Amino acid sequence: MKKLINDPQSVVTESVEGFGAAHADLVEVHPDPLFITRKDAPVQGKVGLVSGGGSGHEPLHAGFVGRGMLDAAVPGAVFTSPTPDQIIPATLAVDGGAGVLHIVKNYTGDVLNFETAAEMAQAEGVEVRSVLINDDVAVEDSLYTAGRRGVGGTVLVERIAGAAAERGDSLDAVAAIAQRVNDNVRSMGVALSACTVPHAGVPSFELTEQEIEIGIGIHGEPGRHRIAMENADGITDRLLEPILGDLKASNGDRVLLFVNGMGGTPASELYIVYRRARQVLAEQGVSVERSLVGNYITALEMQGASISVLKLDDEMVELWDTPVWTPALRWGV
Amino acid sequence: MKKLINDPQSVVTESVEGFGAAHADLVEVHPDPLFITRKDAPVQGKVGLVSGGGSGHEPLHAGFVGRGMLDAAVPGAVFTSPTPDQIIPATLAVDGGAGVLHIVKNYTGDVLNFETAAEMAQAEGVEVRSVLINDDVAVEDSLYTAGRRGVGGTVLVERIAGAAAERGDSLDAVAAIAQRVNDNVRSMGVALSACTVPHAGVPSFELTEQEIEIGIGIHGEPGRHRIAMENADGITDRLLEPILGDLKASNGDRVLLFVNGMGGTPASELYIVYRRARQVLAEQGVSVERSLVGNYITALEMQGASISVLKLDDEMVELWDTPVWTPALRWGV
Amino acid sequence: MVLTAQWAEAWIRECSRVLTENRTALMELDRAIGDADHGENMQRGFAAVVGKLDGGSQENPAAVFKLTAMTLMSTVGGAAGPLYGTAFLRGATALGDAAELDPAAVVAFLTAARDGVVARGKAEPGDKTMVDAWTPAVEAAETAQSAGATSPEVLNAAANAAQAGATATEPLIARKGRASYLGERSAGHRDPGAQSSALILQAAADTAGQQL
Amino acid sequence: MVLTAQWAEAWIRECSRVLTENRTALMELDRAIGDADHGENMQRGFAAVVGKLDGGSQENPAAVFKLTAMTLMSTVGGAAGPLYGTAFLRGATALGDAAELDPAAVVAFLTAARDGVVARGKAEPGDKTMVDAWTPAVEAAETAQSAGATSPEVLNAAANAAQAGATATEPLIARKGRASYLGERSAGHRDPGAQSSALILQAAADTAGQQL
Ligand SMILES: Nc1ncnc2c1ncn2[C@@H]1O[C@H](COP(=O)(O)OP(=O)(O)O)[C@@H](O)[C@H]1O
Ligand SMILES: Nc1ncnc2c1ncn2[C@@H]1O[C@H](COP(=O)(O)OP(=O)(O)O)[C@@H](O)[C@H]1O
Ligand SMILES: [Mg+2]
Ligand SMILES: [Mg+2]
Ligand SMILES: [Mg+2]
Ligand SMILES: [Mg+2]
Repeated sequence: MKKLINDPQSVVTESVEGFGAAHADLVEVHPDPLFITRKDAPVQGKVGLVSGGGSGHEPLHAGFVGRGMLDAAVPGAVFTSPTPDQIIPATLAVDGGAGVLHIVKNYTGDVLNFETAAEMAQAEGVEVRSVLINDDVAVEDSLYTAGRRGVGGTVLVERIAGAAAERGDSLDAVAAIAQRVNDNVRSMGVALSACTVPHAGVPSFELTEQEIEIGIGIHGEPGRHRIAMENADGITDRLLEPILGDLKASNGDRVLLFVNGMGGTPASELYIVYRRARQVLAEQGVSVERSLVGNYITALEMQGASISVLKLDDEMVELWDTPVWTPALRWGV
Repeated sequence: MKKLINDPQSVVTESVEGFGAAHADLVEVHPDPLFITRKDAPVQGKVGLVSGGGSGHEPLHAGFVGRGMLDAAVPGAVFTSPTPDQIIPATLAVDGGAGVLHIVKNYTGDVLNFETAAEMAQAEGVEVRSVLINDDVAVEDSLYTAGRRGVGGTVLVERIAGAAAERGDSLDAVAAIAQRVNDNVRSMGVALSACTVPHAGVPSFELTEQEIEIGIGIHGEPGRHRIAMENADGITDRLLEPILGDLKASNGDRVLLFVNGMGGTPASELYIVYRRARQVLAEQGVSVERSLVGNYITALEMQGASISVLKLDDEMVELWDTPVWTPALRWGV
Repeated sequence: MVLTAQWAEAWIRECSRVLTENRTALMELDRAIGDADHGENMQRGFAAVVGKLDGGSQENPAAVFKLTAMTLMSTVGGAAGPLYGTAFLRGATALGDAAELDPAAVVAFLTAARDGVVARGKAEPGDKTMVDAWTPAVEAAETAQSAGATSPEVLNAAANAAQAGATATEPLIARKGRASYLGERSAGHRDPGAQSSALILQAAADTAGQQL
Repeated sequence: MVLTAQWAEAWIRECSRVLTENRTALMELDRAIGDADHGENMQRGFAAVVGKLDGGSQENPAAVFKLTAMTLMSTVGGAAGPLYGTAFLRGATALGDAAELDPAAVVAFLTAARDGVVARGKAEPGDKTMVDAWTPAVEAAETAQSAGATSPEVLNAAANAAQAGATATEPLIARKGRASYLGERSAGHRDPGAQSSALILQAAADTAGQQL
């Protein structure tokens, strides 16, 4: 394992410290317990958005703190959900009187820690709602499992719900649109190589030169199945098929197409995947109205990509286009 | 070699095709000969900025085409400079009557191909100036060598000269500020792992688990020397020392600090490097006025980073802050 | 040993030692069917509890376990943090302010802890989680207590059953937690949380069995 | 063979064949001290020239070389593209509209080509570039021609000298091109452009030496 780090134990704190210094105009880092807020938090009268989870998925979530997106991000240790003692003060810090929405990726750890924190913040007098993101079609959803994971769709929920909060929507309304985005987005990923958790020091799984992992998660958890390496178009087709099947996207639908890099894949390759995804969507009469291509929700230095498709309605498009100003996503301002 | 590609021969064309589709609001792709222009090119009365070079450094250069930055980008094959038959039409396409500036990284191939193209474009009646970017302190500069390479500084030159062109500066003035930025920026990089050129199929060099390459270029060319792996702070110090020595940055200087990822390094690690670099600069009384952290000039999927330090003056800061709207760099609009 | 606050402290300190010793092994189990952090999480959490215990002695077992619960909750993270936190919190509550735990109190503690894990995580036996260590542990403890065993003996029965339960998770297909994403590919690996639970209960038995 | 336009075409086609055959070897040389693309660049360029030649026959050697020059310039890229482009362009210009190349014309072609490379790249002999193949080639060609050799013999002398020159780049420290970034670490590797130059001149000699 070769990484630009000093010590596996200090990766998160040092990285967040650098992040805070680089973006001091936008964010404020609260070191102990660790969380990051908008510089101008709490914004009076605005619903506060809090998200968080294990570290190692940068720029998610801290990179999305700012105007038109999150009010606070709560980073745990690498791939380990944060704890209530971080989530509670983050929630209190961004409550501008209109309540706080927790955006929680559906992992047992995230769910349990945010649940506890929400209860305790409520007890402190803050109104809290939660929305669970579970867009990963690689995982079977059933009452008898932990359900689908939250992956790429999280970025889209954070942006669109963030925009709704920024325009002054109520907590119920912001929660509703976050839920609507989640209900209309599906994702699936592929890994060409594994990532190495700093404190583990060995790759999270092993792939030969001939193998890829289809349906990979963002924590180096193994995926749906392992197959022989294929070309980019073939892989793209394999990712899109379950997405479009589950989303029931059909002729005339308008979508946002999000091709996300896992951290170790060059932008050029993401655009090759994007190219094919557009072709497939065009063949099905689905029109790509908005696009996002880049490393937005990663798994350390993993080589691979994920595709997310969000079925758009007019309001989502309108909200997507409003100004956003965060370290990792910015337009219109 | 596992890559999300279809065929090593079609990597550049397919990737640029996807890029063009994803950013159709901003850029236009001219497929044969291949070059990319601003959607609204030529902008009448504005100096046109053209850059280019081998592919594999994305988002450089195509990702920087747009308002306040480049008017055209000319991508060659992976790590191979483009040819005059691409550079000439790109130059003609963005001439709005005020002449065209070629921003050329100092590699023999880029220099020779842009030189030929400039001559021929001049012959077609376009006024052309060139500025050579040579900010890499890893390479010894002397009359008797090919001189220093152009690396991270290129991004800063493209932004600041692009801003000058956007505000209506003359060709001479744009060339002068581009030259001034180049004269005031120094860079140095490190590789933790090699990259693999698609058509070569094998890594460009070999590093053991214990070795890193200091002074790496952006083409997988070997660097200044190979040393045993160190921690992030130690590596940062090694990169900064020759930069600051050569730049003669001293107490009271204001700088832009640019920590760039080589393509395969997670953002979290770049921020750890950034953190240390700021510490070192602070110790020397140098104040970091602007920052840029991310993958902006890469070497495919190489793991590693580079640091660039630009000594700022008031005009550079002012130009840096003006609106820019390109696929990979955007603010103020 | 009589199961006083002193024992409770000794148990928790022993957990820290044992989990440090088993850090890599637990990471390896989690690497196979999860995200390779369980050993790290548990070590970090119990080290933090030890730090808290160093700050001054607690008046009764419940106080030790409450401190343990709160500290685990705020330092472990992941799924294990809230689950173990809840286990120790509910267990503590079941003890009231008893200064010494008799066999019935031990059973009450274990039962409340297990119920807490189930309440939080909604896993059933056979889902390949730590519940598969706690449930047989509770059952064995009940049986031992009914048969008139001492507190250390009850803990010993629980620990043995927990380890057997952890081992028995190997062939199971996970239906809760991160391993559930693997579906059938989760079979053939032991559940890391069940294993850490077994280690924790073994530490309880070991410290209880020591002469003082 | 008499060195007509037909020979010129045959030479260039042979270049394409030989460079394809040596693609990997040239990439390996470039990988060691450059950026691993020289073999790919040369193969791509000469394949493009062959495509152009397939479009119809050229009236004299100079026309073949001009087409070669323009095509290399627009398809090879990198350092080698403009350098080989200039070499063939200047060589062509030196030939005028001669239908057949006598020994003096061959020397004039090689000299102009070498001078073109030097004019563009500003490398001196010993800088570890293709100049280290071309310069001994020109000298050997002059010597052979003064001694009364035939055109094929002149090319043969040039090719042998070029290969010797390419081999002799191995111990050199590069001062131009990408290999110069390596400084002393460039010693111990053959220059890829010098090697491709030797292959190209060997192809000239081979095709010239064939019976027709
Ligand atoms: N719903 C659940 N109920 C009970 N135990 C669970 C549940 N989900 C996960 N676990 C336990 O947690 C363990 C994983 O803990 P850990 O690796 O620390 O957290 P994470 O899965 O968040 O990385 C699993 O091995 C399992 O025993
Ligand atoms: N200034 C120069 N003069 C002469 N030849 C040069 C010069 N620079 C580079 N070369 C030749 O070009 C070769 C490299 O070509 P190639 O790999 O195709 O281009 P690049 O270096 O741009 O990748 C070198 O091996 C060397 O022979
Ligand atoms: Mg975890
Ligand atoms: Mg090259
Ligand atoms: Mg885990
Ligand atoms: Mg090369």
